[in-house]
Amino acid sequence: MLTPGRYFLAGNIAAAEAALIAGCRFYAGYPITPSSELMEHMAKRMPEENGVFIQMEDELSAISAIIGAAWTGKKAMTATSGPGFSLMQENIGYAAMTETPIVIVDVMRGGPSTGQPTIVAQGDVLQSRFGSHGDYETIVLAPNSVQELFDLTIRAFNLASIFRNPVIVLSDAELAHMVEKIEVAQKYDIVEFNQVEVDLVPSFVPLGYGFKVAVTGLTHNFKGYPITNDVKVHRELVTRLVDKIIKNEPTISDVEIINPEAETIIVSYGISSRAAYPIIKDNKDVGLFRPRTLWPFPESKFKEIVKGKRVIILEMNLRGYAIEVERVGRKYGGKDFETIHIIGGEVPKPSHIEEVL
Amino acid sequence: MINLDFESEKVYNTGRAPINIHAFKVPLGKVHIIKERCKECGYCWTYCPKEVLEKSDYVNKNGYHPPRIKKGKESACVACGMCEAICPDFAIFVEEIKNE
Amino acid sequence: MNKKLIKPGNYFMNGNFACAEAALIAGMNFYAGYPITPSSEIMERLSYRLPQVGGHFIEMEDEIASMAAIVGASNAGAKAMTATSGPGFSLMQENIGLAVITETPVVIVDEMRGGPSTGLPTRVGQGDVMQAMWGTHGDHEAIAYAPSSVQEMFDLTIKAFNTAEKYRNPVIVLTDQVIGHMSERLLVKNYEEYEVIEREIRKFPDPIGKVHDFSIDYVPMVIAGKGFHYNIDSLTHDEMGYPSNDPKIEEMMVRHLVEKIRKNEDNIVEYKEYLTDDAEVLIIAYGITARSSIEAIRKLREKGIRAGMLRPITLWPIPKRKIERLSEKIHIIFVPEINFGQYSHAIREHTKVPVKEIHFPPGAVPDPKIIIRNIEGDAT
Amino acid sequence: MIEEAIHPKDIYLRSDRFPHIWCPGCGLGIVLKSYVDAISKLDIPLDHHVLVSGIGCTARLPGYANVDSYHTTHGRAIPFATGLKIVNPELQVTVISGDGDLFNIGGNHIIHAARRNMDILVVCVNNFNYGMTGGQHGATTPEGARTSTTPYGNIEHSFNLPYIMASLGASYVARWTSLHVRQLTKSIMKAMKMKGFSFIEVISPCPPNFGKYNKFNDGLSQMEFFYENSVLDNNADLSEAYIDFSGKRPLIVGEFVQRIRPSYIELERDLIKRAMEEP
Amino acid sequence: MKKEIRVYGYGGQGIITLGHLIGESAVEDKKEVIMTEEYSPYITGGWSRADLIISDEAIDYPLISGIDYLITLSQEGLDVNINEVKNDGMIFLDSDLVNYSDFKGNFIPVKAKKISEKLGNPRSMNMVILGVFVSRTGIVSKDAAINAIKKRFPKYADENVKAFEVGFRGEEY
Amino acid sequence: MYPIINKDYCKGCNLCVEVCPKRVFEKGMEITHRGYYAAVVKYKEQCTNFKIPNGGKPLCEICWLTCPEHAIEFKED
Amino acid sequence: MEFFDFYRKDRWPHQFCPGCGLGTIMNCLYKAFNDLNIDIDKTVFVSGIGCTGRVPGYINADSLHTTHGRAIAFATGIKLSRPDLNVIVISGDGDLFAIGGNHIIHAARRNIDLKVIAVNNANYGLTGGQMAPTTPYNMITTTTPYGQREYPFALAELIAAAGANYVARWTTAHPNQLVKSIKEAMQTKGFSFIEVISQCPVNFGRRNKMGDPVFHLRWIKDHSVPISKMTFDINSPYDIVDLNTKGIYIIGDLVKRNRSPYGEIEKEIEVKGPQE
Repeated sequence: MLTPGRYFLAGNIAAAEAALIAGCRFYAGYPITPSSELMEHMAKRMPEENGVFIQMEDELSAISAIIGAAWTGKKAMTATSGPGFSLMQENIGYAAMTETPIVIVDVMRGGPSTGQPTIVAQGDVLQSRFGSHGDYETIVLAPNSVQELFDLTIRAFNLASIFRNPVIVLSDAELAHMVEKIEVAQKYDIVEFNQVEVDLVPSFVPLGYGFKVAVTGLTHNFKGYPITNDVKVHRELVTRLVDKIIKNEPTISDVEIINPEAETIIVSYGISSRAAYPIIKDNKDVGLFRPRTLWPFPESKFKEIVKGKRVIILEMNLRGYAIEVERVGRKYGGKDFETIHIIGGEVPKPSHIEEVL
Repeated sequence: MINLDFESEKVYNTGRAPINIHAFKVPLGKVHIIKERCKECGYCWTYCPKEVLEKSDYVNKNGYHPPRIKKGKESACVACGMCEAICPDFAIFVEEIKNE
Repeated sequence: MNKKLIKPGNYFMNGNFACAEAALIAGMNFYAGYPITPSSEIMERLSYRLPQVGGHFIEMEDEIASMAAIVGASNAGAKAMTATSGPGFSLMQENIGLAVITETPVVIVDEMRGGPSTGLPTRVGQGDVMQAMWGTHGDHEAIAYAPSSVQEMFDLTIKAFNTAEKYRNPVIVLTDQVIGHMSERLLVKNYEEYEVIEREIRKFPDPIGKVHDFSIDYVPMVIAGKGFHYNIDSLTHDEMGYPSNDPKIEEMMVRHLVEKIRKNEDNIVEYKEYLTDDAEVLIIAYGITARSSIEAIRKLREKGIRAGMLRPITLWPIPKRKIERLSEKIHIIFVPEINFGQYSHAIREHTKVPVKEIHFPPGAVPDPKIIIRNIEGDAT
Repeated sequence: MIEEAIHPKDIYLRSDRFPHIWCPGCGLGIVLKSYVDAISKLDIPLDHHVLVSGIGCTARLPGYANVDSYHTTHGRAIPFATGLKIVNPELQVTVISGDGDLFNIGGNHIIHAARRNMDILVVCVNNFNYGMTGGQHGATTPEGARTSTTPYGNIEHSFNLPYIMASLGASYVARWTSLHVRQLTKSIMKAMKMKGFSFIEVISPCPPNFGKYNKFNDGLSQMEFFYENSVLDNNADLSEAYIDFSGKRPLIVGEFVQRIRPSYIELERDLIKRAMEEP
Repeated sequence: MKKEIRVYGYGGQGIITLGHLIGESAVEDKKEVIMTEEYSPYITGGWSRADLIISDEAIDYPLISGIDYLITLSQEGLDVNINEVKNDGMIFLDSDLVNYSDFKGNFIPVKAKKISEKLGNPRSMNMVILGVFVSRTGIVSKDAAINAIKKRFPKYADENVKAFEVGFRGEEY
Repeated sequence: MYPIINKDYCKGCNLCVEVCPKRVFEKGMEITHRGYYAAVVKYKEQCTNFKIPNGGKPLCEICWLTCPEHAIEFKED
Repeated sequence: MEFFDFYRKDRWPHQFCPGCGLGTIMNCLYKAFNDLNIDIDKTVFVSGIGCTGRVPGYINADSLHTTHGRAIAFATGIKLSRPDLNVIVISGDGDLFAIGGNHIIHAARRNIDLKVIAVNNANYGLTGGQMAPTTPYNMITTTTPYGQREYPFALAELIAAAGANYVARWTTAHPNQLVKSIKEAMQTKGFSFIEVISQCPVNFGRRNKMGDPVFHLRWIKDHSVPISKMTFDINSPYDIVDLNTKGIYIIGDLVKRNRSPYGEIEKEIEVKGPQE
């Protein structure tokens, strides 16, 4: 594992190393540009750390395998990109339903369909929340630098262990291949399963220890037995699954706020948010609200600053996080909402924001 | 266009008559090289049964050395077509010279 | 018209059968599917009926293959359809993207059931509403119809085929388990009364000279085996269909895919209003929930609350102009849904009026009493 | 004697897109050559040829052939082709895709198409790894081989593609290397003329990825290996026809299966006829 | 007039078919009708039920709010649904399969299983019940019901109509 | 030791009647409370296990193995 | 171990249809486990969706009921991270071979130490009897009202070709042999696969004049031929394919071999490039 100190690493490698530090000992994946390097690095490093690496036959089986491994009490993760992420949707729902702690790194690329494998985009933001059918909640983290990708990957494992929920790290093609200086701290807080007790989250009972666990993706009662003819059981189960994330939103959500008093607030996340810093530095009238946790929406943090303000949303898609920002912003008295959409693989520049300002 | 007949192949394989070598004329081929398509994989000069081709000094716009005809082998080509068949880049083809 | 089609008249039929029969009237001649409760009956019906009208029916190995097969069939000139439900719809997402980027008209019937994951196979849900729009990665615009009766299931299936052909885009019929399994009176009109848009296929030699045209909304489709020799690509492609790495071309292509729907939104959007003329309270409901809401409105009016309802027939694109216009005179909007708040997110974008969500857990048809109780609490 | 000229096969190619994207020494160009050679010699109208592919290096091949071509999503080329073929049985649908596309992510579709005896020709170009994404291992990577995701040598067994296809009842099964150009061309022609599911595996060099990791410095040395180790055996026991690169086992090539039984299209036509006659 | 009907029993007894026939007959009678059905995921042995609303006006809310007529072919059907039956409601049941001695209500016991077996086809049990139902309630006409049966079972119309007639006449074999 | 049929479990499939080599079982005529005709043990003395005393292991067991409902048990005399 | 130590008594009686073969297979599973005295606490049962997918729900051990078709992939994850556990996949033909066909051939190729029991009832029973890839030629199901016109899978032969260590096929009409086969599979290292032909009288049988479970069982018995009596060479798969098409099931142990399981491949296999 990386010893504390300074390194010059690409985003994909940093994410892989962070996972190892967080205690990830099972990786299953399938190659896809631009996330392949993460897998290649894992192929080399996992055996060295006495972990398991397997390359599966497709993305469907990759996520299935990590859910299976997570049920034996291992911390497990996979990484993928656009089309692979679409294939994983069904089993993300399964992980949410069975409350399996897993981590998925989605390296966003241009879409739809096979689209542009090597260019950057942020088109999967709503997919990461709504992509699987039915009602569920995910925790989605969006780093904007390699250092943050490193830190948030560790946090992703911790959140997964605490809330027993799939956690998605939304990296992107730019971040994955960008090489930056990172600092590895002396010590990281690593949360093991059942270490932290949170309301509405039952304790995690792994397979293979004689507990006779019954796991099913069907609606199930507290024993794990499928109950498909009782509406009440379903109501209780799904309500709890949703509430355990929504009610804990203040503790999960993590944002960066600069110039909170400013009249105009830029809302941006991930790699596109880096365009905002030069502007804020020069201009104290413009503020930045950057969610590091995209989902659940950091409502408790956003409502404090949004009232009466002009909000500019900057992202690399044609329709995405803006709808959620507008929804919550309007609710708490935000005034004007404008969206800057940038697609085609160009990382937003400060000039894009200046035009609107 | 040819018609494929599975049966004829069998016949061909079983009963083969000796060839009258004097009745056959060795065909003569002309090699055309499209230099800008070449990627210097080396298949043509390796698998040419008559060893007609070799690597040249010319550098095309992508930085590869296309093949050339060896000195003194200008009329050695028998138009077997192996170089044409094995070239992955459609950069070489053979024309059979039909003059008597 | 083919004699084997359903005869005009009155029927007592469930939604799934109605959907299958409607597809035949719309000229569907290729179906690929995989059985999944509760949409299996569509497939079973078509396995019997489709060969009778000379169409092709195939049961594929999974939903991924079904979706890929109908995109393929449509590219060979067939009107193609598949039907599925929750988990199957999740599996189809990737190839819905393929249909979007290759501009292939197909129809997908998604019968929503309780989720997430395997969830409640035999019970109703409305949890796939956002998935229909956001399920596949990358930018695109979805078209989704939400029928709320068997009659509408029939009519909208035909319409879905027409819309798909008109805009060369996949169209989703987003229905739910109750509509699919509910039997109702169905009136089949004379065939002449149904508008069926036949596909415009480009004639060879090609007058346009390129496979796509990003400057206009509709280009007649190129199908296989006619001599065009074009490349159809799932990668970002230029107008000749060749893959390209140029960000400019990516932007042009995606803009074209999105704009061809957005520009024509007014032609696509459909909705129905109930007692909205003098309404102060507006309910926005779709599918089976709309029927509970009408019952609720009737009772609310008896109590003196002036309630009205807007029922979006096209969930996507959202009837935003209508919502904006209605928001001028009403005080509050209620959105009852069989999920934990999905469509309400989309509505909030287009109104300044407070939007209250009424959540129903998957599993049962919403009880009008709960809708009434929620509205009474806030409206008075 | 050397002069610039137009290649005789250019009319079957989208020559404006040349040179193609493949690396020097890649066998894909040879497969493309065999394909256009075959269609130029057959009496099937050029307009009836359709090429379908998935994702990968091989999947870019249809983009270079001047026929109707479809580049679909990863692994889904076969169901896409199934749809095309059922709707318009006149088409000669050929799927040319890589081993990763056809047998890893699309493994399910190919076994089902073979089971149905669907009337398509599948040419699987097997280069033992995922070339396009940087050389990861796949289901066909031989035991012990190194790739970017098997840095310690592959610990998985590999698929024996002709054996699987034969066990499913495919109508035509053959295996060639990209060195066997003429046999490959002939094989493609024969398969196109046959009814039912035809499968041709083409073993192909991948010098910058698979070759680099496994001490084959360039395409030539991999070709050299094929030249030295391949053995033609049409009646081989397929269960023994595994490939490894240790040199201990011969590389068995040949036309292994040719069987005639009604194809899906014929059976379906019969069914529709029966159904339409029913009152 | 609006009547709400529930048919309940084990999967495999023809519950959904019975519901469908009632609905089909109502359509023949030019009435508005809606039927929702539900069953456990198991084909036979699990419970299954069909709910119908027959009305002269358009029906908005598709579910039933109380039961005018309950047809039950399993004990569970009576135990679960007895509280929802309206005061003047009627309960049709097979007295061999359902024990109703602990309950109060307007019961119409039919030995449908025995009768259908004597007629030679145990599957026609639901036809016998349908016959009794039509004759006792009159909510749909007899002709409509017979037409519906013929439409539904073109091959086996005769024996099903026969079973229906037996039920309609209220005879006991 | 001889077989008995648990009427709470039996669903009347009659597979025991089919598979028993000694024809111990016979189709039943009585409806159980779940609506099935449970099979009955007609000739228990024909069963191969009939003479096995307490604690002995059943010999044939084919009915036990085949019964999908676990409705057949062996009882001591 | 008593029967109801192995199965969850609070969920009994199970909800399978009368005469369903799954109950027979459950008995055989219990008997094999009981005879071998396997520690049930160290055993995980994994299943997909379908009637058969519900079986692990009745077993009183760790059970994982997964999404449709992915049971093998889940099991792979469990086995790799906990190699000390016995991982048994019990699922239906539709689940394992239609939607999950890819995962099972890959697991067999890897020769990973899983025990797979595929219950082949020739249709999708849970959803109402649609055509499955195993439906014999010309049989009628709800989606093949004119008779099945695709060729069925030869499941066991395919898995043998994909590289499994132990492959067998039995039917519910051969419960004693099935017990023996399960025992054999449990003791084999590497991928073990048992196909069990089972009756589905309600969905498959009823449409093919075998509505009575007794008839269906008789049909299965009549259509199964022991492999010892076959006169052809089993190494040639073509003949087997043809027989399978005709709806004849070859029963017995098809393959018993000793390829090294996943993770234990001989280290000496080294790729030797010509440069060396």
